[in-house]
Amino acid sequence: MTESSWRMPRWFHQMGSPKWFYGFAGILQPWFAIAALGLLTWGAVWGLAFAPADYQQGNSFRIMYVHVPAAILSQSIFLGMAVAGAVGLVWKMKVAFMVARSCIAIGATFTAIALVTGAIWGKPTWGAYWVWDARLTSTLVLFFLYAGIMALNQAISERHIAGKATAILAIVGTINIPIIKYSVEWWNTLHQSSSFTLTAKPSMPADMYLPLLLTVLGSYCLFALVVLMRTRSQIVQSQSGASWLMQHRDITGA
Amino acid sequence: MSFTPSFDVHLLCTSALACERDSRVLYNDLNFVVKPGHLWHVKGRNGAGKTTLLRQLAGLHPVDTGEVLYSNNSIKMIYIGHKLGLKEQLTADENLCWLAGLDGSSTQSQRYAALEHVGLRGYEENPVAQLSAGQKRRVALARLHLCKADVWLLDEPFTSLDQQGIIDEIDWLRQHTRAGGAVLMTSHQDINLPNVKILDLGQYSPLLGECLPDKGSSII
Amino acid sequence: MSFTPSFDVHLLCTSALACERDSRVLYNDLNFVVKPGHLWHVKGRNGAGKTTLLRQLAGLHPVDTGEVLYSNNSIKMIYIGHKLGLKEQLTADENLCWLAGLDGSSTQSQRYAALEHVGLRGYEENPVAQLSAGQKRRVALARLHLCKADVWLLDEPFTSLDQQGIIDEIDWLRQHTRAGGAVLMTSHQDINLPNVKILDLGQYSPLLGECLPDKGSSII
Amino acid sequence: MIRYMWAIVRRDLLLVARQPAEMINPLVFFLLVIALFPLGVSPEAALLSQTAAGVIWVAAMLATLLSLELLFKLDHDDGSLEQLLLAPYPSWSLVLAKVFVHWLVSGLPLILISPLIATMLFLPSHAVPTLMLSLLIGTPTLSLLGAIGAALVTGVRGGGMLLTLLILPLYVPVIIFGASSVAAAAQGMAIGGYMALLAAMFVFALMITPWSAGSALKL
Amino acid sequence: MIRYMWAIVRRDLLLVARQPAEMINPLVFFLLVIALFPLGVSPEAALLSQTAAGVIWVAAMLATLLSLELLFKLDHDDGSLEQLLLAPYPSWSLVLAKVFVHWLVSGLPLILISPLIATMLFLPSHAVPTLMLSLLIGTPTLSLLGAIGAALVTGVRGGGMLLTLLILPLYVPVIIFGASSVAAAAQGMAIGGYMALLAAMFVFALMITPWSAGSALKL
Amino acid sequence: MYFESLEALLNMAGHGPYVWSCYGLFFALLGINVWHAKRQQLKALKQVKAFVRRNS
Ligand code: HEM
Ligand SMILES: Nc1ncnc2c1ncn2[C@@H]1O[C@H](COP(=O)(O)OP(=O)(O)OP(=O)(O)O)[C@@H](O)[C@H]1O
Ligand SMILES: Nc1ncnc2c1ncn2[C@@H]1O[C@H](COP(=O)(O)OP(=O)(O)OP(=O)(O)O)[C@@H](O)[C@H]1O
Ligand SMILES: [Mg+2]
Ligand SMILES: [Mg+2]
Repeated sequence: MTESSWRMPRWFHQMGSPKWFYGFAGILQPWFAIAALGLLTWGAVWGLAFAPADYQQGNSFRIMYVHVPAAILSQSIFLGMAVAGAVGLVWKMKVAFMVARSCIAIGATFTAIALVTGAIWGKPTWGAYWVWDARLTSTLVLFFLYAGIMALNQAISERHIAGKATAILAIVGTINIPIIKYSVEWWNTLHQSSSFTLTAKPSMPADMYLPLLLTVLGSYCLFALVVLMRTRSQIVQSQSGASWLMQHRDITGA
Repeated sequence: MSFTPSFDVHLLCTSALACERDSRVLYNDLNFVVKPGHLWHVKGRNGAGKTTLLRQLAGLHPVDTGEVLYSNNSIKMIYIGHKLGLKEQLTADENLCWLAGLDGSSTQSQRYAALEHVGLRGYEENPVAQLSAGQKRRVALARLHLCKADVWLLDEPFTSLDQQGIIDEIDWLRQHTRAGGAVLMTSHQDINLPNVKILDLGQYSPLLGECLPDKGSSII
Repeated sequence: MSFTPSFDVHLLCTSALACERDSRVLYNDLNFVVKPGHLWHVKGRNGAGKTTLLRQLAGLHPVDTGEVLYSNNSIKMIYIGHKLGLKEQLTADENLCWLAGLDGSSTQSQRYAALEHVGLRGYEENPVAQLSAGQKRRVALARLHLCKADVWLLDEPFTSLDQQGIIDEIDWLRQHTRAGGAVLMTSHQDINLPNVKILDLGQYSPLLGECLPDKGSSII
Repeated sequence: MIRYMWAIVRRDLLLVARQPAEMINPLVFFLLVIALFPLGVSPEAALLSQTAAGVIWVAAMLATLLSLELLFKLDHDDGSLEQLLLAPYPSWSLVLAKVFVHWLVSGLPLILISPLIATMLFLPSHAVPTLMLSLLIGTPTLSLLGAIGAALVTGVRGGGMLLTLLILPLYVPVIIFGASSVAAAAQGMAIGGYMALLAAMFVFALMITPWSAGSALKL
Repeated sequence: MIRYMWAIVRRDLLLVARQPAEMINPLVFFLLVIALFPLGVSPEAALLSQTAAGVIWVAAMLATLLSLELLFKLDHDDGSLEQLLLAPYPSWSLVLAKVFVHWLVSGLPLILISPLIATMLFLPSHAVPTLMLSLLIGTPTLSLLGAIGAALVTGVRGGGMLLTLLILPLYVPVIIFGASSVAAAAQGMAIGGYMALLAAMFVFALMITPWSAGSALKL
Repeated sequence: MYFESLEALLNMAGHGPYVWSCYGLFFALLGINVWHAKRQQLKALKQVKAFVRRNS
C-alpha cells in the first residue's frame, strides 16, 4: 500500500487484512471466553458472599462490584470505538470500522448497567433513585451518545457507509465527553443542590478491593470476546465469496 | 468552445475497474480510455451497472477494486444523473445561475441563450415545479451549453424528451465531441452517430458467485 | 382475466374536456371514447399536457372545463405515473403486497409470479432502494399482472426500461387489450402494434392567447 | 374497507419494523427534552417536582408533534399517497388507519415510560397513575388533531415548521387540562373533572379529524 | 472558493426569500414553546422569573434543532447536493456556507426577539444584555454542531428524530453555560467566565464541524 | 463466608433485593450480549454456506 500517506508497520497492515484478523480472532476467542467466565464468577462470588460489609453502607456496598466495572467499561469502550474509527479513517482499513461497529451494542449495555445499578444503589444510600448529580448526568448523556450511534447504524443500510458514520460520530463524541463532564460538574456545583457524594474511600481492605479488580478484568475480557465475535461475523458477511473464506474450515464444516 | 482541443492526450481511463454491490459482481476488469472526441455509449440491461459506472467515474461512488485515472487534476466534468439537481421553487434561470456559479459565473443573457437553445424560450421565469418532466430535463441539459467541460457524464439523458428533443441533443453531442470534448452516456435507445463507441457492460459481468479479489485495504 | 369482455360498451369518455395551467391553454374541446380493446397512445411535445390529461382521467387533477364520464362507478383503473409509489425500505414483494392489498388480496406465490413475469426473479426480497432505475419501474409494472383492472393509465411506462423490457411490455399491452381491457398511455417512442389509436395533443391546443370559456361552475 | 385499512396498518407497521429507530425516536426525544430541562433550569428537587407535570406534558406534545410531520409526507413524496387515494374507499378510513399506527408508535411508548420520567423529575408517586391515565386519553387526541395539520401541509416543502404553527393552538387545551390533572393529583385533589374534559376532547377530535384530514388530503 | 461559497449563500437566501414562511417558522416555534411553558407549568411571576433563563435557552435549542433537519436533506433529495459536491472545492467550504445561512435565518431572529421574550417571562431587565450576548455566541455554536448531525442523517429516511438524538448530547454544554450565564446575570454575578467558555466552545465547534460534516456528506 | 446462613446471604440485612437485582441485571444483560453475538455469527456462517451451496 505505497499510496498511503503514512507508512505503517507490516504487522499493522496485516492486522487490517480480514483474512488474518479472522484467523487470529478465532484463536483468541475461546481464551477470552474462559477468562471472562472465570474472572466474573470468581469476583462476583467473592464480592457477594465473602467480602466484608461496609461499615457505613452495609451490604448495599456489594453493588459496587458490578456498578464500578460497568461504569469504567462504559467510558473505555467509547474511547476504544473512537480509536478504532480513527484508525479506519486514516488508514482506510475496513476491519477497523467493523471493530468500531462491534463496540456499540456492548458499550451501550455497560452504560445501561451502570445507570440502572447506580440508580438501585442510590435508593438505600441516598433515599432516591435519581438525583441530578454531575456524574450521573454525564453518564446519562453518554448513554444518549451510544443510543444515537446505534440508531444511526440501524438507519443506514450500506455497511461501509455505516462504519464511516460511526467513526465520525464516535470521534466527535469522544472529544466532547470531557467537555460534557466538566460542564456538568461545574453546573452542579454552581447550583449546590445535592449534598450527596459518591463514597470515595482512599484505602480499602484487600478483601474489599480484590473482588473489584477481578470483576473489572473480567468485564474487559467479556468486552473483548463480544467484539471479536461480532467483528468476525461482519467479516464473514462482507467477504462471502472470497476464496480464503470459502476454503476456511468454518465454512467447509470440517 | 473556449479550450483548445488536443486530440492526442487521454482525458481519463480506467484500469481493471470492478464493482460489486450487495455481493453481486456488476462488472469486472474494465479497461477503457476516454480521449478527446470520443463518444462512449454505455449499454447493458436493467441493473447491469451503468449508473454505478458513471457515478464511479464522477467520483460519487467509492472505487474499491481497480482504479480511475484522470489526465490531470483540473479536468472538468459535468454529471447529470437520474436526479436532476434542480430546486423546484426557483425559476429555470435562477437554477442555471447557481449551477453555473459552482465553477464559473454567467450573465443573464448567456443563461437565456442556453435556455433558448434547449427550447425553453418563454419559460425562463417559470418555477421549475411548474414545468413538465421533459421541460425539467431540458433545464438540466441547458447547463451543458453554459459551462464548458471536457467530459460529459450523462445518465439516460433522453429520458422524457420528445422526439425533436432527442434529435437536437444528439446534435449537441456531435458538436461537443467535434470540438474536442468527450461524452460518456447511457441510454436504452440507439444513437445515430457514425463514431459512437459501444461499451457493453453485459460482456464484463463475471459469472454469478465469482468474487473480486480482496486487496486488504479499501478506499472508501 | 377474470372479467368477461363486452366490447360494445364504452369504459370512459370525455366531453369537451379542456385544461388550462398557469394561463396557458393546454388542450381544448377534447372528445374521445375509450372502449374495451382500445389502446390510446397520447402524443405531444414536452409540456403538451399528456401527464395532466392522464391525471384528470384518473381523478387526481381537477376537471374545470368539460367532463370525464365513466361507464359506471365500479370501473377499475390503475394509474402509474412518473412517481412510482414504492416504499424504498420495503422489498419488492412487500411493496406489491400492499399495493395489491388496496383493492383485493394476493398470495405470495401470485406476487412472485408477477415479479418473475417482469424479469425480477431473484430480486423479490431486495429492498427497492437497492434496485436500479429500470428495476424499480419493473416492480411498479408488476402490479398490472397482479390486480385486474379495466383501464390502465400509464405515463411514460417505457422510461428506463431496456430494449427487451420494452418489447415485453408492448406484448402485455396487446394481451390486455385483446382480453377486453383498455390502455391509455403516453410515450415519446412509437408503439409497434397494429391497432394503436393516436391522440395527438398538438392538434387540440388552441392558438396561444385564445382563452377557455368560463363556465362559472367547476367540478373539483 | 376493513381490508383496506388493514393493508395500510400492516404496511406502516412493517415500515416501522424495518427501521426500529423510527419507533424509539419519539421516545428518546421525549427523554432528552426532559433531561435537558433540569440541566437548563435547575436540578433542585423542590422546583422540579413542582414543574414536573407541565414539563412532562409539554415534552410529550413536542415529541408527538415532531413525529407527525412525516405522517403523510413520506407517502406523498414517493407517490404512494396517490395510490392510496385512488383506491375505491373513503379517505377518512385512510386517515384513521394512519393515525392509529402513529399513536401506537409514538404515543404508547411515552405512556409506558412515563413512570420512569416521573421519578426522575421527583413527581410524587401517588400522581403517577393519573399521569398515565391522562396521557392515555390525551396522546390519541394529540395524534388525531395533529393529523389535520399533517394533511394540510402535505406536499408543502419544509412543512414541519408550518405544521407546528397550525397545530399548536389546537393543542393548548389538551396541554392545560392534562397538566392540571396531574398537578391536581400531586396535591391530592380530585381529578374526575379533568378526565371528563380530556375524554370530551378526545371524542371531539375523533369526530372532526377523519373528515377534515380526509378532505385536506384530497386537495 | 469564495465565489463557490457565495453562490451557495446566494442560492439559499433566494430559496428562503421565495418561501418566507421558512424564515419565521423557527421564530414562531420558539415563541410557542415559551408561551406553552407558563400554560403547562404555572403562570406565577416568581416561578417564571426563576426558570426564565433555562426555558429560553431550551426553547432556542429546540427551534435550532428542528430547522436543522432540512439543512442538507432537501439538497440531497433533489440531487443538488451531488452537484455541489462535484464542484472542485473542498466540502468544508460547502458546510460553512450552508451553516452561515442557517444561522442567519434561524439564529439571528431569535436573538432579535429575545428581549420581548425576556419580558414575557419576567426576566430581570438587567440580565437582558447578557441573554442577547450569550445567544449571539451560543446560537452559531448550535448551528455548527448541529450541522454534523444533519450531514450524518442526510439520505436517511425520517432522519429528523435521529438528528435530535445524535445532536442533543453535544448541545448539553452549550445549554448549561448559556443558561447559567443568564441566571448569573439575573442574580447580579459576574459573567466573564461563562462568556469565555461559550466563546471557547464556539471556536471548538468551528474547528471540528467543517471537517466532520464535510466528510459525513461525502459518505 | 461473611454470612452465617443462606438466608442471611439472600436477605443481606434488608439490602438483598437491591443487591441481587443488580447482579441479576449485570449477568442477564451481558449474557444476552454474548448470546446475540453468537447468534449473529451462526447466522452469517449459515448465509455463506447457503451461498456456497447455491453456486456450486
Ligand atoms: C444512576 C446512578 C449512578 C451512575 C450513573 C453512576 C456512575 C458512575 C461513574 C460514571 C463512575 C466512574 C467510574 C470510573 O471511571 O472510575 C462511578 C464510580 C463509582 N460509583 Fe457510581 N454512579 C451512580 C450511582 C452510584 C451510587 C448510588 C453509589 C454509592 C453510593 C455509587 C458509587 C460509586 C463508587 C464507589 C464508584 C467508584 C469510585 C471511583 O473509583 O472513582 N455510584 N459511578
Ligand atoms: N443502493 C444500492 N445498494 C445495493 N445495490 C444496489 C444499490 N443501487 C443499485 N444496486 C444494484 O446495483 C446494480 C446496478 O445498478 P445500476 O443502477 O447501476 O443499474 P443500471 O445499469 O443503471 O440499470 P438501469 O438501466 O435500470 O438504470 C443493480 O443490480 C442493483 O440491484
Ligand atoms: N404544477 C404546475 N403548475 C402550473 N403549471 C404546470 C404544473 N405542472 C405542469 N405545468 C405546465 O403544464 C404543462 C403540461 O405539463 P405536463 O406535465 O402535463 O406535460 P407533458 O405533456 O406530460 O410533458 P412531458 O412530455 O415533458 O412529460 C406544461 O407546460 C407545464 O409548464
Ligand atoms: Mg441507471
Ligand atoms: Mg409528463
